Amino acid sequence: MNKVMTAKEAISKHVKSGDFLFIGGYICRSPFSAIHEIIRQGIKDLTITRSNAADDFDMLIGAGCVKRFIATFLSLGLYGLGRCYRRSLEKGIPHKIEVEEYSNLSLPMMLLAGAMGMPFVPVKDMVGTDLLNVKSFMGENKYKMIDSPFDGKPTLLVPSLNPDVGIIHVQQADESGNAQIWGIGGDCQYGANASKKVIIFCERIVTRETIGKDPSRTIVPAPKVVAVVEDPFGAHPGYTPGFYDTDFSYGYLYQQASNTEQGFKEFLKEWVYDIEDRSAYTKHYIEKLGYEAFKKLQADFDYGYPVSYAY
Amino acid sequence: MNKVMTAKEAISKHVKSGDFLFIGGYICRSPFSAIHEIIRQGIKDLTITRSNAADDFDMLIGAGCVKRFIATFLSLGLYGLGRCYRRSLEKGIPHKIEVEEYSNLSLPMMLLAGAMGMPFVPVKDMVGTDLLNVKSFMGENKYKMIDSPFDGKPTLLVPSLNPDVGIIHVQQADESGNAQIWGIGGDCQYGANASKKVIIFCERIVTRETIGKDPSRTIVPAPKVVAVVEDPFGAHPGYTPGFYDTDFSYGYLYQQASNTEQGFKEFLKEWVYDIEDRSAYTKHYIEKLGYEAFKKLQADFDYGYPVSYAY
Amino acid sequence: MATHANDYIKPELMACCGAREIKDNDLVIVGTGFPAMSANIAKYTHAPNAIMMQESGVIDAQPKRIALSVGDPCLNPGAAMIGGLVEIMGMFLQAGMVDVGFLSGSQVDKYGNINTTVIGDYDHPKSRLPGSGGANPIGSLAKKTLIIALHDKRRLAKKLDFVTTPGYIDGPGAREKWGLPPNTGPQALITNKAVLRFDKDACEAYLASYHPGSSVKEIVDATPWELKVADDVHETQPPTSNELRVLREILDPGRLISIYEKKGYV
Amino acid sequence: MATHANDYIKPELMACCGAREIKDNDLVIVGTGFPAMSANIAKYTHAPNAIMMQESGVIDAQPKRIALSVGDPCLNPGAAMIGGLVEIMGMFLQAGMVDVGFLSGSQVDKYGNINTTVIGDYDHPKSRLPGSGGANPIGSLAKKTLIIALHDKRRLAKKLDFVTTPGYIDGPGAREKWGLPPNTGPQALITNKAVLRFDKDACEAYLASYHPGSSVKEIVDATPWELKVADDVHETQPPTSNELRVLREILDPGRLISIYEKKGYV
Repeated sequence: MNKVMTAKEAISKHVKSGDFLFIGGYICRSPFSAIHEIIRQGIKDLTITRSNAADDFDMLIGAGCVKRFIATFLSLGLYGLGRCYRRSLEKGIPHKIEVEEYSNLSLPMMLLAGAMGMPFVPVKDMVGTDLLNVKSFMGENKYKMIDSPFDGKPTLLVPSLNPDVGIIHVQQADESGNAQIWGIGGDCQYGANASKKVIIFCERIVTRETIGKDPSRTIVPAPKVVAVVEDPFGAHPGYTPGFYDTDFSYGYLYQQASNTEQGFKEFLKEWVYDIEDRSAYTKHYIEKLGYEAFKKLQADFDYGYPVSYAY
Repeated sequence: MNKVMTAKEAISKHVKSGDFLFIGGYICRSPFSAIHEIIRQGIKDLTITRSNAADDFDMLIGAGCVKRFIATFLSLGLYGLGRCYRRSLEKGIPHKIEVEEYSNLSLPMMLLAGAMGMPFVPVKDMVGTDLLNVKSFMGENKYKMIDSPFDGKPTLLVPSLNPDVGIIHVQQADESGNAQIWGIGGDCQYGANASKKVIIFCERIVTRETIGKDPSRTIVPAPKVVAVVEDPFGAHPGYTPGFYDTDFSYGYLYQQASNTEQGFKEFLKEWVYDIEDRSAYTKHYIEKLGYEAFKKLQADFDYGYPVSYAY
Repeated sequence: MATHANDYIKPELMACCGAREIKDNDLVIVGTGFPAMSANIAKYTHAPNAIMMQESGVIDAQPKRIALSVGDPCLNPGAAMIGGLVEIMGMFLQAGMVDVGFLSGSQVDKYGNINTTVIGDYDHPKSRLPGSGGANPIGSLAKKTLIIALHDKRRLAKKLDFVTTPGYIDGPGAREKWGLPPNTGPQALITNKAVLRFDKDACEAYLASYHPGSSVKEIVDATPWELKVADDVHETQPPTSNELRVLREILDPGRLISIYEKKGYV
Repeated sequence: MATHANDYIKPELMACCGAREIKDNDLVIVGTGFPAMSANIAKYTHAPNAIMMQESGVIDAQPKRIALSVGDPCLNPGAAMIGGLVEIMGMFLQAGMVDVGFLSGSQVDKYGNINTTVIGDYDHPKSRLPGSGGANPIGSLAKKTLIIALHDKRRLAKKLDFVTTPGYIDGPGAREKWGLPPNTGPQALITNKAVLRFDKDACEAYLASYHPGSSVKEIVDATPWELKVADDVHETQPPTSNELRVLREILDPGRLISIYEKKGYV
């Protein structure tokens, strides 16, 4: 089934205000094209989750799209604390979001459990700390402590998560949504598969035959997928292995802009609201920052070896 | 660290009577070379596990190496019921093994839980059936039913497994044990990673640089591995994608031989006890069944595409 | 319009009966033999978007020969995704995404419970069978299970020696009580004589259609429980010529299916 | 014999202090900055078989430049294995295989508990920090944790505003009571003035060595709790010329480490 559509169509058709979204990426394959489209469409009251969030989540929060955040971490990495995140929690600008705190072990396991159809999963971290003392919108269901029925030891259980929509950016997918990656995975595979429907953004749409040449690379199979968007350079300023590098200079631009509420608004206007799609974004990038900067981001070629599945 | 050794060395050094072994494979990449070596070395009283066991487990049982079996299934597939398995359970030949019954959902999840350091894992199958009514050597710890602390629903918990040794056969590994596969996985990844130490059998030892050209293919990393054995054709009569096909004729040979206790003994003498290693096995195969039969098993070439991880 | 063929063997009819239970876009977990043939007949006829998977880890395989096991080499090249047991049994089946699962057994009772573990006493077996494998989780978690069995008073059993795989367990409300997912359970029991379906309320298999050459009386007599008969009981639709063409020309040119005749499917 | 260099900056000394805590064959979970440099110094000197991993999913990366994040592109080509968070945090850390983890924090108390969540009241924060990320599980489950902190009475705190990551929690027996694995917990607290180690019985950080240019008194005065001093307290061994060579010529030719001086590590 051909599920190819534009980012605009995919987001307007499958993401609505109030939804619970898993948005994958780990600097590696951040789905920025989707983030921008969500902001442009003025979608509100989202619950969002990912282990180790970064500039993309900061931007969604600053743009006022987010009501709740199932969180482990949010920072701009090299560029320090998330400015919009801080403004939201410290000053209520544009509004104060609700945060449920987990960790980079517990949250990935909750997504794994969601993907596997488990109701909950035992984890060994978080105990003895304030991560158990603060509870937000998940209330008493944030976790449960039980005595293990096997050995009586205190055991922490955390609930599985099943987001309404999972959004990830991958290297390649076919028209029906079989999605393949290589390189750093973050929590993409289980986050996407835990979701009730998945939107795949990709660098390249390839044929079903190409997918079938190396099916062990597929992390999300077509039956989970509702839309496929071909958006090259769609993870910029994050990177995609084999396609382009992280854009540290742009990261600095974002840090500087988001230092102030006004700066952030201007940044959004320039890079999101006044931009129609990824094609316009790429064009604006080249116009503003120069073709040399764009070209410098393009990945080197260093190819591995093909394998055969034949018998 | 160079962990390369012969099958003989790997088994004698790392497998001892009374151990609990995970032995991977699913017709795909059955570690027959290891199975034969275990039989040859007269290792006894093993507890063995895998989801969907086949001729290799039947052979281990018939050879008297096994005391206990954490099982989901054992058959010869196309060739019907496991003859040695039946003789053991129906007639106590060579002795009656103890069987703990699970399913192809529960057991893989118990291995996943073992690999992930979880104490137990909730599963949704087995309830309402005799799989819960029969308990063997795991006794009351075979499973526990609890009311979920989240929603009060009856929830089945099964314990994680951590075998003493995991043995798998893969397409390629480097000298330190980074092991890569493509194609059908069965429960190899989690079974091996759940084990306290892992022995890797492989078709080819490759350089660390080759591994690094496509690190997303690695399913067991070197720190888990204690021995690496290069045994081409080592999964025969099972298959290895990209290397050789399943040998259905040999499967028939085994079925016919194992129909009787005497026939099985003669088969073991010919193909295991009188054979020194995989090299002698391959030589004997060619002598006995002809080079054409051997050649026919060799896989076609149908290579996919290389990818680049560069930036 | 589909015309119906007369020259077919019983296993072919049974495979077609299975195919007709599959809807377009269904996700189907298949084994070998009948199930694989049924699912493929459906895919080549009325359900082109049905997707098949094998528990060993394969989704949407493109085999160039009939797969002789769920781990067969021919399932690898061309598949859409290959993982392992955890991906299929966990990420699809336990996650509630599998629409149709096929099962067979040495004993099946009126509630669609199945025994593939042991004939005789568990501790002192007359015949030790393979065990659950994927059967229990498929019977527990697939939305519809289709059961294939030989129709005699030994295979259709009043009481199983061992319940490996749950049908409706001990009747109405039992699946719910045990916490199995809503709207799951056996949908049809396809034998070499008839198609039995399951009454939603009684959870019991009743006669829906008798195969050409058989009769209601013969079937009732060959069933060990008091078999209820549908008001609209009718003859099973024979294979259409299109179904047979797909089966014989595309899926099984070597007519491997005929080995089921030797196994008693006549 | 290793000779000791005199011309080094404090962050270089701290990186070397971290490196010396790593043994050959250790599995080390690293972030960026100090931890990555410490682990690499160890690997190039006394611990050639130490293996590093990043929580994003990478084992034994072969970066050609200093990684600026744990998801940095340079971690991909040449790694031994790449999966995702579940593989590193689950299959290694929770499975009990990680020997050494590095942590830093905005507040650290005498039990080695760390705050990276919030300064001020949680609901009305003065400053919202990133949160746990991988810190809590590393502090919970790595066999040894090494903590990096600035040595002043604000960063070393009598009481944390929020306990993000467990050290010895509230003292002896607390980790055991909460079910954390045996023989885990903070091993050293490396500051810009000193190396503090943890007393096994009291679970409290004590002064083990003072960096050249500092003194026991200065350190005791800059510590908000009553700092115990080891009987064999001594000056921290300066970087050896070999350690410095590795750091400057191989690992960090661009001297990115000097940015830590601007962050107060002087």
